[in-house]
Amino acid sequence: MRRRIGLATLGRVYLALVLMFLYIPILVMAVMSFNASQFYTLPIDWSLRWYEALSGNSKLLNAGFNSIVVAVVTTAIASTLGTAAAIAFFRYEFRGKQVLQLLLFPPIAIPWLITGTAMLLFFFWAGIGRGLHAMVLGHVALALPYVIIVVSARLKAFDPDLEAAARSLGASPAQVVRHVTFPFIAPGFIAAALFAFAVSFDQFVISYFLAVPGVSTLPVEIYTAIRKGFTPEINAISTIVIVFSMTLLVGVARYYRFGGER
Amino acid sequence: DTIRVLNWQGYGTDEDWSVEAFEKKTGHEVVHDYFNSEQEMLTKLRTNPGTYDVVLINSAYTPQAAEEGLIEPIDTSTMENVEDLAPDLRNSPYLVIDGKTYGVAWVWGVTSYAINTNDFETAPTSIEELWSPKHEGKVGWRDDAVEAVQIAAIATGQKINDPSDFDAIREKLRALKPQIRTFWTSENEWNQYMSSGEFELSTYWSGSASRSKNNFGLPVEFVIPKEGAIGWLDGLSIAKDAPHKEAAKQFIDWMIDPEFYVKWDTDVGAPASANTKAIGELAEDAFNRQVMGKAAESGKLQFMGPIDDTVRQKMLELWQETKTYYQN
Amino acid sequence: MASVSVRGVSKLFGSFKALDDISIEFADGGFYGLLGPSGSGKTTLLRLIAGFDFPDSGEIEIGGEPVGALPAEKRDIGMMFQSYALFPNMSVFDNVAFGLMVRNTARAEIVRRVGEALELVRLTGLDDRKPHQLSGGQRQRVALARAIVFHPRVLLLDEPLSALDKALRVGMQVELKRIQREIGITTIFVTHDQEEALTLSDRIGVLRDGRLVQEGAPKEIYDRPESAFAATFLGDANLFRGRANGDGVVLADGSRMRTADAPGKADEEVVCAVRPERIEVVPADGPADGEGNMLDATVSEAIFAGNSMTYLASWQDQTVKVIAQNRGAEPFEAGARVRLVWRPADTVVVTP
Amino acid sequence: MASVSVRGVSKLFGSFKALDDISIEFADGGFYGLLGPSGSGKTTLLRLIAGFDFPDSGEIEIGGEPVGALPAEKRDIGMMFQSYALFPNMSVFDNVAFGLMVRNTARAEIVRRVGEALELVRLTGLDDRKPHQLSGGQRQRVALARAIVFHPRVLLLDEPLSALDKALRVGMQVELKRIQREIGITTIFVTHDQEEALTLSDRIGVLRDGRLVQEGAPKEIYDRPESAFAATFLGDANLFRGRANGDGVVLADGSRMRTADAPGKADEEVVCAVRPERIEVVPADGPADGEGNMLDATVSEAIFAGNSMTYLASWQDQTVKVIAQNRGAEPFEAGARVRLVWRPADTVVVTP
Amino acid sequence: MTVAASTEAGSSAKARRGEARRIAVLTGPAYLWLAVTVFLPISAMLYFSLLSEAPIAGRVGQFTLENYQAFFDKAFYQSLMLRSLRLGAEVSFYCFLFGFPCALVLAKVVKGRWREAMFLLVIIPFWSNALVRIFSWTMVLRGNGILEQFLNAVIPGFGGLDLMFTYPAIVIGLVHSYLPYMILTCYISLQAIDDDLIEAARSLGASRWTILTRILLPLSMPGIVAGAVLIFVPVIGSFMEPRILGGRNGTFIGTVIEDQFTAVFNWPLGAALSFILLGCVLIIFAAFHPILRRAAR
Ligand SMILES: Nc1ncnc2c1ncn2[C@@H]1O[C@H](COP(=O)(O)OP(=O)(O)OP(=O)(O)O)[C@@H](O)[C@H]1O
Ligand SMILES: Nc1ncnc2c1ncn2[C@@H]1O[C@H](COP(=O)(O)OP(=O)(O)OP(=O)(O)O)[C@@H](O)[C@H]1O
Ligand SMILES: [Mg+2]
Ligand SMILES: [Mg+2]
Repeated sequence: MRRRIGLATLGRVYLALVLMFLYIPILVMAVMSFNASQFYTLPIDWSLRWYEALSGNSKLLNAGFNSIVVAVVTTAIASTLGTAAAIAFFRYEFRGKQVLQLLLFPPIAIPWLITGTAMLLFFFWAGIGRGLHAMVLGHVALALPYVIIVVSARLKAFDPDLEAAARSLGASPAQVVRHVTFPFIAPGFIAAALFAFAVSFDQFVISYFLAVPGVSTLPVEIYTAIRKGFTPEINAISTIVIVFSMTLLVGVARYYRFGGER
Repeated sequence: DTIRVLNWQGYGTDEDWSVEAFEKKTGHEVVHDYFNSEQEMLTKLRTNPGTYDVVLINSAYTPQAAEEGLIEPIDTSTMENVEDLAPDLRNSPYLVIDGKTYGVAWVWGVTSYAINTNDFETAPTSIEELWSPKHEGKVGWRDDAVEAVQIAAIATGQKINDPSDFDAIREKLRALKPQIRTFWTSENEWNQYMSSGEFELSTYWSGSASRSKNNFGLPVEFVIPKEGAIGWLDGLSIAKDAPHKEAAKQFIDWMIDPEFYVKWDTDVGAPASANTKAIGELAEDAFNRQVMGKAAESGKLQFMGPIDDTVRQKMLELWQETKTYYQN
Repeated sequence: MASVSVRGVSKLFGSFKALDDISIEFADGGFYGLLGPSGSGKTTLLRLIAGFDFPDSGEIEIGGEPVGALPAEKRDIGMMFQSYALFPNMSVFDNVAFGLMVRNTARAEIVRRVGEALELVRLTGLDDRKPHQLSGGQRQRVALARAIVFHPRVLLLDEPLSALDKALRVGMQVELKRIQREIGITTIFVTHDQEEALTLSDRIGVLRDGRLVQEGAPKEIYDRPESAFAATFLGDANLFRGRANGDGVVLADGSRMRTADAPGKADEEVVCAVRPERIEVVPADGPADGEGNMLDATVSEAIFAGNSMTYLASWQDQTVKVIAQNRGAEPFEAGARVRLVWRPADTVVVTP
Repeated sequence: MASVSVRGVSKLFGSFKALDDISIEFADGGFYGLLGPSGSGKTTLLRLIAGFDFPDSGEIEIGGEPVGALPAEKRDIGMMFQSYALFPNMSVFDNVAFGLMVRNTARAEIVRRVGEALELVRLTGLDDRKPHQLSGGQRQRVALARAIVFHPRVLLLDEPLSALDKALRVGMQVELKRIQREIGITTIFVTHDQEEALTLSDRIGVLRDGRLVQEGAPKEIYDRPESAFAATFLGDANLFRGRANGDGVVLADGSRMRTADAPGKADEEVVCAVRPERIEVVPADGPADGEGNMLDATVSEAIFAGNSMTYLASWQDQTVKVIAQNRGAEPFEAGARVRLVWRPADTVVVTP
Repeated sequence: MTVAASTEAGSSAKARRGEARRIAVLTGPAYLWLAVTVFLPISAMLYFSLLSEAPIAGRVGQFTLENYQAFFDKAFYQSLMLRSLRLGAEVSFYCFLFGFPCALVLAKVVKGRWREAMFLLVIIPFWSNALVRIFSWTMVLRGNGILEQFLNAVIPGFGGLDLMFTYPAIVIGLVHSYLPYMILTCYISLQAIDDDLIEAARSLGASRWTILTRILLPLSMPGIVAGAVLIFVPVIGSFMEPRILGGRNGTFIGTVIEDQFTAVFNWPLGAALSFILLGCVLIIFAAFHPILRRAAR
């Protein structure tokens, strides 16, 4: 009901421009997947050749499937553990808290390459070995700082009295979280989960070190494919992934509001 | 059995038709795992003992792998095609250590540069072409310390495996500053840059150049300059405690089989085979038969050998320093 | 359902002493009013009892058991927050149902009891609204309903009715008292409404700067305030300074005033308090009653306040406040010379 | 500084009509009290005037100019929110200074005026606290100081003193009124405190369910309520139903009651209202005054309320409320037979 | 936070223990996980960084500080470090500059279903492969690429930009990759700001700009800081984007560290360089800590 149509409209236009910026490479990627030329030369020679090639490429498809599985599991674990830790940081004041918060930096500050090498060595030494399980182990660790930092940022705006109120009504700590704290941090949680998913789904380095031959993920396939030839097949599968996730998320959004109330 | 091969992706061993043919012939299946750098390959061998059967190792690294116990000596007596390998390659001191064969010579190639024939009327003959002001901002260069230093070593007339005058190399590399368009890291990238006209000429590998030409139809020609070029030899080795040694040996044997090689080189594009019989079966005008053959004879090639860790570190630092210098 | 004992409790915020060695007993099933100026520590005390904060020293017992280690959710206390603290993501119904839900009450029972509670606070029909769609007073009532619906053993109400209009407030007071009686919940409530405190409470505690200054039955505190502060804070009071003299006080101008109880040692400085409604305004030539206390003054202001008139009368350099019920008689006007009359029994000696 | 005219304003929330064709004039420099039950639309009206929401129909003028297109920040209106809406990131000082800062007031001037404002609301010394470190009443006072410190031309106060104790509230009322007089700010304030509304306001408007039911000077509304609602909402009232008859009313039991004004057409059903404090309780055998109205009743409850006693007396099947000032005389006890007496002039005919 | 702060002082020993248990239950799993998968392996790396050679495959390294010394001896390491820090700061800043208004519009202007839809649209590009995205950028940015063609179509005679293989190209690519972080973290903070506060500020006469700088920015500071951390930290260690988009201008500390691992087998030096990088990050955050703490309250 704002009367100031001017500024609001300007804002929407701006939003649209930013989205355009975000989608430039995505569009290029999608368009190129329909270009017959292997080296993305222009003008475009429309063709479905790379989709055909893709349908026969079980390796890439399997890798895509693995990626989704690993990313979903990672997201579930990382967002749960990370949110729990963020809530503890919000609720309690205790010795060592700052140290714990500082410890979130190494996983994001040290290049993944080094973390990956270190993980490989350590997992080998500890008998954890490689494989999808090892990837999940690694991905969760990388996603945790994102989740904790993002959820904490949201919690800064939370009124502790709401938790107090719920407790006075007899809610157990778990119930407080479930009915009061969580609904408030839901937007942060969702953002964190999306981050976690993205971190895992797009994670190359760690996966690369932790993949066993024959069982790899999409990014690993893409990276290793580079040497041979970065075929638009990869554009094709990336396009499919994007379209798929768009439909999925838009479907979810229809039935679930996570922009918060108000 | 299912054998596990560790190699660069798209480097011969994983050609679908070849794997199929091998399976039909021997009943063994082939699974691949890939690496993106030699260091990675070594790391994978170290951390996965008993996983791999066949591994491709640049002969410059074979002694190190052998010394670390990552690979096993190979009894080549049962391999049919070994006899046809060029003797100097087969008995390269990098592959045969203390009389034991740690790697079977597979293919060899040259690192030098390739040109976009559209930009040249006549092919250049000198390595100095890379430094020519004519190509300012149009030169491609691989972002690899050892290769960069070695090319500069050739341009300054030094030994590639242990250059003596690093200052000269530094100067030579710094002089490249105006020339370089960008660095490339993979064959695919190279092809893209070439096809989109970013490069007029660029450092490259002989085998890849023939792939670019044959497989992708790019207007590319490989140059072996008169000052010399870097030669390299890739061998196939058997990993320590390989689970399927026999099958591995059969696979290596298949890899040096002329039947495989001729198809690989003509249909896809390949480096030069170490198997003289295989080279002989190529078409008369094949690059690997003509140019490479001559290059091999001319003695212009300096083969890559093991590089001392301290020298390697020095090369890397020099290169990193140079790259820092390149920046505006 | 449970008594609450607060024993020597202090609470610091940094170096600021919000509560200072407070001890009170809240009897089982009692209705306890907590009064005090803004910032005197009322909310802080309730938070300690509820278990959201912990005292820096002292102990709290509920139902005879120390609760130092008992987390808030196990104390079975219903607290209504001054800021309401309604759950923004839940509807009115869900807010009220929360305490029942976490106790695993059957759905039908929840519906019934929430319905009752909403009826009690006159919000039937707003079940599905979210808190941000409610008016201030409606929010407050939701908070109240939420705190009482699950029949806690102790009920802490922080200004439960402050945002309500008079009519609604009185209605709520009656309901509150009824429920409290029926279920016997020990109730401690903070209020700034004098009348509310006096009419509802069994006992009243008056806080000031984190200390308990007086505690007792409403009438006791009202009629016999111990301190000038208590006298002026709970109800109005005119204070007269003078020196003790026998059963009375000698004021500055030499006139004598008789007091309810003999004021301390002779010649000691004392203060006595007289409630404005105990003073009668009569015309200046009205009859002088030898027994009563009496001052001649001038009306400086006459203020209409609905059911009563408030007169400010000047006597010496002091202003005396008098409240006269509006019975329709012609009020005195500003400037009128009047005589103020009251009984010695209404003159209470207090600490300054 | 500026008058405010509200003309035929309506406001819908979904299908719910929060304001229904409201028209009021707020005179320049006036002090206007807005009353009404919880949820009647008071806050909504203030929000429309402040410019946070826009009416679905009708118009608002400030200082004679329509403000439909004027954004809130250009209206120069100080608004105090019912929920305070203090900036949580700013100290008390910065909160109060905000309105001055955005007006580019010189630093020294800001310090001076904020200091004054904080003194006014008795918060000197808390300058550096953040809102979450304040008690409820302290927060409310910060909100008040913030709204007035920059001397807006119109001041909208939504229950500005509800969280304050009596003493502080009275102090604030005086200050508020003083400032408002000095600067002449047109002030519209919402309150639930009857006395506050009656003593402070120049005029009062009473809202009910989004409609303006009566508007006028306090004494006018109090003495001559137009409707039963207005009578009971502002102050207390006993309602008697009967049939018009000459200059009076005949009640159900056949007794006559004389009214202030003649009640409409003969034999029409009418309601008349009598304020409890206008009724005198006398012993059952008290003198019968032929002029006055009179009922014989039984005290059913006698409630102590500080400066007064409240009696509930049963008469027929109706309960009559009477307020008697506490003058120390022995009160009547429950069960006593009494006579209730009041003047015809205090019997006001109202619409039901 | 006051609740928690005061809890410390007075709670009885038992309540304290209960609290310690809850903290352990809540933070334990996450940190246990991190310990096993990151801290222990990284500690091994830290140990390697103090050796002359990585002690694997039968080699033995001597204890040495040489690897750290190298950073201080070789000026180019330091200049690369500065360059990386600058890149991190610039990318964070641009992300904030472009992302914050976007988050603001999302949180305060767009309503209802649209908001959810936009929110998702922001995150989805994230799910495509980073390398593929960067390659797409090369097609957009390169000479006579999509961008130049577009500009020339819109403004005839616009000419060439030649952005490819320049520092700005790296910044564009990185800003694109990390913009969603900033938008989302700012959004979740902005969305939690009560509209009442904005209205209060408006009634006090605050212009849009004042509301932005005095209310919205300070109150969303936790989100901004979180976003900046999540951008700054990975960007200074990034190597892929600079390599591909920067060409010969693409050398940063991240690429140098990568080289130590992939090109030469000098893990100790690579590890030492990354710990120096980590050290820089920590020093920077320590230096800004008072400001960040105040801002993020
Ligand atoms: N956003 C909304 N959506 C739906 N209904 C609303 C909304 N805001 C207010 N209302 C309703 O409009 C009516 C008027 O609300 P308003 O806040 O003006 O009441 P009020 O007179 O200020 O009451 P109180 O004294 O309790 O503060 C109430 O019944 C309320 O429930
Ligand atoms: N977190 C805090 N930090 C510092 N001081 C605080 C904090 N919380 C409360 N205080 C101070 O403690 C004192 C008591 O606060 P409390 O909330 O108990 O007052 P109150 O009696 O409830 O007042 P009100 O009637 O205004 O609500 C106040 O002076 C307040 O400023
Ligand atoms: Mg309080
Ligand atoms: Mg309201």
